[in-house]
Amino acid sequence: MDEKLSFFKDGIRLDGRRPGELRPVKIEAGVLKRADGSCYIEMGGNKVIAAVYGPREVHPRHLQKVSRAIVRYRYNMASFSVEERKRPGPDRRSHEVSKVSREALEPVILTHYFPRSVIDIFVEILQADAGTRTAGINAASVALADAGVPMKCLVSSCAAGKVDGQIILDPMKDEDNFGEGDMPLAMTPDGEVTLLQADGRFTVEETREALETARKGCEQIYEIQKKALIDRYSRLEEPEEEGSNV
Amino acid sequence: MDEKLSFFKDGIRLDGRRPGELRPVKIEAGVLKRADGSCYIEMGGNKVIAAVYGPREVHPRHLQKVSRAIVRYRYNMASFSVEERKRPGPDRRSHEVSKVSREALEPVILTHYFPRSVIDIFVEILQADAGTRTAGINAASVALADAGVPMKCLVSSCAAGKVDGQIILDPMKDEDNFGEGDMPLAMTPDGEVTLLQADGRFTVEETREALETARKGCEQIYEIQKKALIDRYSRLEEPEEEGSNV
Amino acid sequence: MDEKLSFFKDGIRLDGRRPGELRPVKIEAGVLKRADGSCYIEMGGNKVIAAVYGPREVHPRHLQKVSRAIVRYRYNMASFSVEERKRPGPDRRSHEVSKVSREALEPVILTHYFPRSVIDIFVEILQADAGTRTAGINAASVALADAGVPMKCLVSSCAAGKVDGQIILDPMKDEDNFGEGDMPLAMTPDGEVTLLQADGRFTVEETREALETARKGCEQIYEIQKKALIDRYSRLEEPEEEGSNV
Amino acid sequence: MSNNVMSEIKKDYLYHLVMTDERADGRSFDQYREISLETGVIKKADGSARVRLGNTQVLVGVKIQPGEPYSDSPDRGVIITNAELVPLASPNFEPGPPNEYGIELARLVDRGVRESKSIDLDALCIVPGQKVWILFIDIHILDDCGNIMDASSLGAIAALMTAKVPAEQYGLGEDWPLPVRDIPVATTVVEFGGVLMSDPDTDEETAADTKLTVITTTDGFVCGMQKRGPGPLSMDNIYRIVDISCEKAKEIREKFLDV
Amino acid sequence: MSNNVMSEIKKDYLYHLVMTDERADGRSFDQYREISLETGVIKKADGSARVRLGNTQVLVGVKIQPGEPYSDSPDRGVIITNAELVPLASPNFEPGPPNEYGIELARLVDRGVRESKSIDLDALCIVPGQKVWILFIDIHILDDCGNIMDASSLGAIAALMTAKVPAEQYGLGEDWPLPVRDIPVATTVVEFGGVLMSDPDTDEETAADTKLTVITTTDGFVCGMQKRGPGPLSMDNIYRIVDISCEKAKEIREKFLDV
Amino acid sequence: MSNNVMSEIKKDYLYHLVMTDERADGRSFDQYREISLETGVIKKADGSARVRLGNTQVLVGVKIQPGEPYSDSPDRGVIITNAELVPLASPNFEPGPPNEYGIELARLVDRGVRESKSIDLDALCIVPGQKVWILFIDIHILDDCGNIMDASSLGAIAALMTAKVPAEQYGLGEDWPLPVRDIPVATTVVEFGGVLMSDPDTDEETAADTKLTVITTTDGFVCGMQKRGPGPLSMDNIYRIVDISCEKAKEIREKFLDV
Repeated sequence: MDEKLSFFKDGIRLDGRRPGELRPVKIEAGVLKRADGSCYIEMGGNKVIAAVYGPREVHPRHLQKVSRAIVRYRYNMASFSVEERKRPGPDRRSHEVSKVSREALEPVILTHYFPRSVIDIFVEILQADAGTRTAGINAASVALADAGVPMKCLVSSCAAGKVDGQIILDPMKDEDNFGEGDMPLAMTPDGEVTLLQADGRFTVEETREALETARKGCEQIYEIQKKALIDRYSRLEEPEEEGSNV
Repeated sequence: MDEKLSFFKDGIRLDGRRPGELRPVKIEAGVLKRADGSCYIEMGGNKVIAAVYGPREVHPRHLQKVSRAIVRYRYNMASFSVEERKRPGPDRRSHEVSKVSREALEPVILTHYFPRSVIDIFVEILQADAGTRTAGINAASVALADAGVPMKCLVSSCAAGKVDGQIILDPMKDEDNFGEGDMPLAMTPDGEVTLLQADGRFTVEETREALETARKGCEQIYEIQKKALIDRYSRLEEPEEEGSNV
Repeated sequence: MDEKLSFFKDGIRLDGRRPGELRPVKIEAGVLKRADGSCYIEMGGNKVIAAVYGPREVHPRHLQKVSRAIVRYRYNMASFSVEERKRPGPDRRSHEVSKVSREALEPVILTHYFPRSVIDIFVEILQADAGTRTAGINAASVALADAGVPMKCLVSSCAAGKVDGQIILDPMKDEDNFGEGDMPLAMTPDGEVTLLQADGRFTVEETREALETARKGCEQIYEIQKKALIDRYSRLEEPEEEGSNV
Repeated sequence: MSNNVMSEIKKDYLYHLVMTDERADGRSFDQYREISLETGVIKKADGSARVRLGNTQVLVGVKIQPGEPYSDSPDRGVIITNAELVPLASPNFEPGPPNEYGIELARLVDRGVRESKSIDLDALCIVPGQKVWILFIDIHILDDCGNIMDASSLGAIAALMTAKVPAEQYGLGEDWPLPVRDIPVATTVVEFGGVLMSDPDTDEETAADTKLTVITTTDGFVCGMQKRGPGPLSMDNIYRIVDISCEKAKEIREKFLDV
Repeated sequence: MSNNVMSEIKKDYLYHLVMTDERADGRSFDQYREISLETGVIKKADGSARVRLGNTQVLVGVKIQPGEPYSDSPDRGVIITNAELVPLASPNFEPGPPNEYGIELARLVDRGVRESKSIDLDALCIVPGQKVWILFIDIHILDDCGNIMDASSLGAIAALMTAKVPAEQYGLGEDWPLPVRDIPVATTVVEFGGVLMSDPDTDEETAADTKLTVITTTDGFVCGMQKRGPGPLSMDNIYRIVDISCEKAKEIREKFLDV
Repeated sequence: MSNNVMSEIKKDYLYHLVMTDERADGRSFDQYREISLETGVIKKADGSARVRLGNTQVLVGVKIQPGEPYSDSPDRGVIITNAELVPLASPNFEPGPPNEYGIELARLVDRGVRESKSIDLDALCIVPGQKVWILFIDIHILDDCGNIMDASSLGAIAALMTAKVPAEQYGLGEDWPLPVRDIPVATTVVEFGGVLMSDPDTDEETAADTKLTVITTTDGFVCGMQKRGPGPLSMDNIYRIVDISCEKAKEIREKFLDV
């Protein structure tokens, strides 16, 4: 993108948002039958589905912990989720994303309730549009609740970015690719940070501003997560239909 | 191959066979010392060797079944067995062939006699010439008998094909590559089908004709398999020679 | 290298050595904190570090031997150790070197003292300059002693080579690449050979001469190994300093 | 253990239902679960389809990119089909490269497309011997509640029928719709307790250990068959399954693929 | 089991020390262990550095070779960073390809170099679209006694600062020093028992299950951050750690990197 | 356990035989088992040989294809040797890529061919720097009843001696016989109970834990040696084995390789 190109027009971003505004977020819990818990999320152009299995037996056995459940997190991009077809299977980036995402959720899971077991979290990126790791964490957090895994609280995640020297909330693809910085954050409702990454160039002052901006985004997402879970439980009351058209 | 080229000349195939005729088949049981059972087969230009080990202990342990033996089947092509050198090791095709071949033999093996154990079947394609999977199953079936593995009956396997709109038995390389369809079948002597695959274009009527044609091929192979086992047992009576020429 | 180019000038080799002379050797024991035993060696341009862990528990379990410890040896070249960057991880050559190096040390380790356990030897080639396997064995032998692993004796290793029809000791890179033969040897102080490899073209007579030449090299290296261990134990008496400069 | 016990009990239950001409979810033996099909669901893909078959969910994405032809067919496009049985979709799936079940599924879908000559590979040549369009058909299983084979096959052809060749992006002229010449449909039948059941759900798949999948073309040719699972089938049942499959494929094709 | 018991006892011990404002080795909370840095230690590499951070030892080698550019940046050099956590360096490391810890370490070092724009990738183009210099940064951990992150980052930038582009060897003119435009330094802080400790050793890393690594540029920009480990951090502590890190990075840069 | 007991009993038995100058199968200490050699057994290969050494069976196939030379020898053909110790051949072999035993075997056979300068690699250049003949020597073990090393080495050279360069198939002129300039032969001796035994069978290999393989050229040069197994050898025994090996290799060469 040319240096000349600006990321703002009259203070409004290329996709029509204000600096501190999230992209549209849609969350639905309980979208899969086989999984113990599941959640589908759309954040801007991201389409992500998360499933939780467990607590269940650990294989291989030597990974068991005597005093708590282990948590596994597998972030995986579908081959067709990105511009150029991605080879199936994990790459270095997805290993790192899986690690930091797991660490973003572990602090809120009451793992000591389930010694010797595993809680498996699977996140599939069906369509990617900047911010897949935060979308994944948001979905996984709801899927854990949907699975009935005991948690201290939900975790909500959102990034701040820097474009044209200004801090913005929830960068979209072009802002992420051609901007000056990206700072994904995950936190609990009471403000404990469970994921923090940054790359780009931020002054110390901008770092603080970006953290505050991302925090506000997380707070908004928290409300949407809660609503999705309420919807889920009200739906559970309704009878399920089953039929055939062939 | 040009459209003009015909697969028949005066009703006779390019290699001199009639439509319903098998290629020459040679089967010898008990060709390996280390294996518990073994068999060498030539079907046309195919040269295939099969070995059976077991019932024996399962490693890794978690694959054990408490009520029966598991069966493993490994179809492997030698690097030099095909026109262009093949990279050693399994590819997607060989994984699929191994799966359907295992399923072709499992129904006749009395696996419940040997809980917690494994019966390993290894099939090496030394030279390939269309029909390696059927040759492998024929050899494996005899090798199982040679190993003394309790079976309900033998399994015999043969393909039918379609060339120039006509159903033929046991396609050779050119008929397979340039023909209109291939349909490998495996069955027991009493007509239970244990393997069925097809690709190409068959009308429903041709499908039935191909199945009948392949069935007749299996019946002929069954006779050759039985003869190989009788030869094997009569040879077992004779003293083995051991010597040296250096 | 051109046929015309000679490996000798007035009986002296390209790097100034006489035919039966070793390159400078520097050995230091106890260079790592985490490992149970360790050793750093420089042999000519080779820079090699060895570490020993164990005897310790074996994982995976099925590798355990009921009557003795198993020995594992992992020879690994750093990516930057050679002229053209090496892809990380083992290749076929390093698998073979690991095997013969392990077999060079196993005969002197009293493995039956430690049933069901493992002694792990890790050798990292930081800079390679012909003779890395012999340097690795020399370092590993000292690291085993440093770790307190019970051994019958040390093992010392050195290669002989053949250039311009003459047997030489401890070939350096050009002598190895462009010479007529290489013969690495490892032996105990009482002359038992624990590693022997050769490639090139040696008459039977030259084979004997090369073996004798390599034997003499091993004897010299043995003295340097002993000295390094004596230094190590005298250093152990001294107090260790610990400080900070930031 | 308890798994074994449960599966025995389920099997008994299904068997008793069959004796009274019933299936657990009330369907008739040749009836499919409710099918829903959405196309164009993934904007980043050149073609895509989401299939629901009862609770089974499958997402298929098609990507079309320029690449090198195979040396034995230098003037023809390439089809590469892959299936990811991701552990999200079933407790029985494990992370890692496709195992034999995933490979078999992908190869069967691939054979359906290939053997029906559905795609005109000659039309996918860009520079003979050098550059052709590569068609990646990626099958992503989301929820395995039985019969992912038929769902995947349906998703694949639907994604192909709605796919565009993204020529513009590569400076190769205007985008054009991928030409699809035939519409292969796979249908799967299990034999259990002496009856033949179409579109098995998870429990039925487990109880009946053998399936026969038949793929048919628009003109009613059989272009692929595969027996799956370690049980035998009689010739008569094979004949009957071929007949049922032809009929069911026709229904599905007409109802969901606008033909 | 005994491992668990030992680690609990160690944790208690460290906790009691913290209560009396102490660390096990006598350092103040923001004090680094003794650092030593040697460059040019591997002649076969185009740049190299050996870092000692207390007993922690890390060797970094830089190799520079011509190769193909990425298709989305055809006129720019390529940086490839890899970390080998070889089993020689710690009983916790296992043979095999890098696990998530090795990958995270390599990617963090890589991001520091990349995001600080330390290397002028445009200057590493040889023939646009065809041939560029590939920079391999290989991190080899030799002894993990804690905080291999800071040691690796320091080793990487030191190796780059002393690296030469081996142009002559490839017939591409004279060798020239790799141009380094910024000096990113990573510093790591753990929170434990309510205090923030810089440069954790092995026991401190184990006891405090969360670290925050901050990478800063010569001008004091934050060019990378990463929380590592499964514990939470408060916003206030993040702010404090950013401040500590900036200061420590400046000290290290001035003392060891001649700035 | 029972395996251990059995192997101890076998070892004792063999040891007692040695004391009375005997081997289990009645051979003298330097006697080989019966050798049979068939060439041209695989039509799809450009050269092939099946070796029987007692009950040991090995099949070697040679494939010759055009390909790219190594960058450090742009005008020379390439030899790639691989050994598959497939699980069909022994209960001790496992599926998967070659382990260290398979790799050692392949590399030893390869060194014999290479170091004896048996193949004129210069003659295998097609277009300097661009295209050369690649020689694939693939060793397929069929039945491991001991000493697969000597059998593989014999099979490899026999396959090479009967191989044709398939030039016509690639439009590169007429087929021509692969020029073989030397005939390296590998012979293996074990030391057990104070005696040296040639051509060990499975039990002898297990009992005597060290082997020495010596590869010699037609002119009697030693072109390869490798001690295999975790036991020591005295210098004197090495000298004696070299002498035995030279003699045995000559016998095998004359009898089976028409020299």
